[in-house]
Amino acid sequence: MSSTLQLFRQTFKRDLTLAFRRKSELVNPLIFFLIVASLFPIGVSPEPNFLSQLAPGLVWVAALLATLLSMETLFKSDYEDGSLEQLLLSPQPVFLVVLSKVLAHWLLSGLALTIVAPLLGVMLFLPSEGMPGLMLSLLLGTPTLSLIGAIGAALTVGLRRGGVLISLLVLPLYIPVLIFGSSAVQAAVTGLPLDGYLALLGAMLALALALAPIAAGAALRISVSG
Amino acid sequence: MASSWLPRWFYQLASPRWCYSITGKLIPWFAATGGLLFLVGLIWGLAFAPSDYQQGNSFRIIYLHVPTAILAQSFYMMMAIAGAIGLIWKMKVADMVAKSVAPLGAALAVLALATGAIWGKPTWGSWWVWDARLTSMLVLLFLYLGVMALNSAIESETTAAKSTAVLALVGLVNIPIIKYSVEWWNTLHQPATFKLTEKPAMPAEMWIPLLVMVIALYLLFGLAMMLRLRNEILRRERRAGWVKELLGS
Amino acid sequence: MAQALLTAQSLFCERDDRVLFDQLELAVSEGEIWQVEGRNGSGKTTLLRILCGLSSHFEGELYWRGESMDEVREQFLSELLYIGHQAGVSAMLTAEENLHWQCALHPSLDVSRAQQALERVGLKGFEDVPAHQLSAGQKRRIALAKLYMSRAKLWILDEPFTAIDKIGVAAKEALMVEHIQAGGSVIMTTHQDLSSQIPLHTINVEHFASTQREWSE
Amino acid sequence: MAFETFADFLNMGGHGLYVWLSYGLGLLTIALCIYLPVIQGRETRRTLRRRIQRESIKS
Repeated sequence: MSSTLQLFRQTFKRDLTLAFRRKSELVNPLIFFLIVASLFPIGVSPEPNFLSQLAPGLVWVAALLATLLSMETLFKSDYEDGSLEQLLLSPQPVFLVVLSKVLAHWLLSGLALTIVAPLLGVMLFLPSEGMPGLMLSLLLGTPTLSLIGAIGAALTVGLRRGGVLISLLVLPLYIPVLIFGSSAVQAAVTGLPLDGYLALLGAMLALALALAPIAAGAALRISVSG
Repeated sequence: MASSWLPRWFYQLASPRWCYSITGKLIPWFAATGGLLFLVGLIWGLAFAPSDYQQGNSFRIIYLHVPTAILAQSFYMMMAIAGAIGLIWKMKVADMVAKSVAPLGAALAVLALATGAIWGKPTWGSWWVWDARLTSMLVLLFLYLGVMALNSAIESETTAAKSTAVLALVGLVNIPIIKYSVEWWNTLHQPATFKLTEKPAMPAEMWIPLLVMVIALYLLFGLAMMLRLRNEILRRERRAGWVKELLGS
Repeated sequence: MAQALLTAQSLFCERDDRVLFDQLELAVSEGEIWQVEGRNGSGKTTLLRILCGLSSHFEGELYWRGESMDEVREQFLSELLYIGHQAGVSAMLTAEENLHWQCALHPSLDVSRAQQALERVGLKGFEDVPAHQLSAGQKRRIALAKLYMSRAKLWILDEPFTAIDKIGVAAKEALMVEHIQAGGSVIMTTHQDLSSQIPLHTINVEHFASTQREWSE
Repeated sequence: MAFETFADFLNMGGHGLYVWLSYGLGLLTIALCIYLPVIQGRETRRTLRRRIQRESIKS
């Protein structure tokens, strides 16, 4: 049992180390997040009233796309250098390693996005009452996005052009999170209670936590055997 | 095949050869009854069923829209379950069923969306409305497209079958969540408008032809599925002795 | 009689419409070194991947210590050391970091011997250098260091000596002999000629390549 | 019968375009879904048969 925990910790540490050594991968999703969000005022309208109405959805869509963008790298380098084979030949449960990798990945993508989100909120004139809702919903929603994304990443890891494909596979599955996430922000803006939305986001997170690592583990096994 | 508690037909199903011959026998029956019921349902629905007191005769689109929507969903279920059977019991035929079903399901989803949109024009005054049913059907179509894209992107057939099975299962878990969230989102954004199909207590002369159409389409698309399955079996089993025998003579 | 560790019965595998092997039989006992032979593309790597459980594209049965592989897979994995075509070395991590993670993955690797193992493969002084700054041979040697740390019963090695010099190969050969004398076994592929001192069993994949079930173009 | 004349039937109370468009699309899709596998099947059988003949000549 303790060796299992040890593996969880070691993998977590390893993936964080790897992420910090590849600086560009670390900041790219964040930059993407900022750029996507600033496209809307430029492309649609810079009018504050209009933007503040759209802001909850825009920030969420941008966060979703940024997470998606960063997902592709989750298993890619491990697949290419053979680490993934070693991982699959471990007598320890694979889903645990997957969970650990997703956690490390989320800390540097989802959590980072959550922290930067208020900046986008200000850029898009999101009323300040909406900020807590924005951060809370992102905090609960982005891990689900990472977990679901891990399944897509695992399914496409062996393919040369997996990048577009992964979005095709994963985006439809993101829709519920998007709906409840942006609704939570909207509710916060209008002063309605948030608990319901957050509970739903939490429930989805729980479900994803239980099932996604297993599905991703199975998908990795399939991809590597191909 | 380690476990032995499953009924015999289950193992027979696992044999491509048996499957090929049984579908060969079933196809004429499906074609005959499906075609007949389709004609009956079509004429009944178009000419004999009473028109709706609110929507008038555009209501008759229901006899196509609802069956295709039902089938699109149940075909997804079938695809995911067949995929799961293929994953768990390594049953080749199940993989082939899953692969044959996917394009048909996508076609059904497209048809349901198209008829919904056409129906929407006289009812809502616009071709597209983000109605809960249409939206979740759209997402279902996306799920189908994802499955098909993944299947065609992977070269190895066995890997493709397994990967798509995993994706289809993940989608299956998500379908109720998507449905629920879309419905809920819909009521939040547009308070109760005119729904396409929800009618309290439809009279019998309206729903019986609907039932006939549902059964007819099940049979016809079942037929299409079996035709695709047979092609798939031939293609994959091309080296097996029985295929050579069958085609050689 | 030495008990067979790994047994493969009537293995059948096809790739891209080509039967790589059919009715392949293999029984590896304690204290044996097996070399898998065959031309490039004949399916050596595929066979090794099937044996260690990475690939499921095959028909046939695998047994570990006489029991069906499906049932004792975890036990098998805890007694297996596999070094594949890809070394499993992360370019952005140092030799030491790479080995530590490998040890966490595989409890059969002794982490306390990591330092010594790196010395033995001639990477002393390179422990803290990220692997991408090392040469191909040095990267390979990080993976081979695992041989010095392994308590695993069965080693499956796919071209372990690529980019390794003669002295290095000789050292690994000595290590393998030591391993089998302690009751271990090795299954490997290699292009290098091994020294004649090693008691070598060979299996040629091409002998099992079937033309019967194949479509000729 | 819900319609008095055949023209009424075609007109569908002013909604003819929508109803007939839907049913036209529907029929087309169903026909394609059944017809395409049939011709694909013929094609598959033909190529496989040719292969088998080639095989038997060779051996």
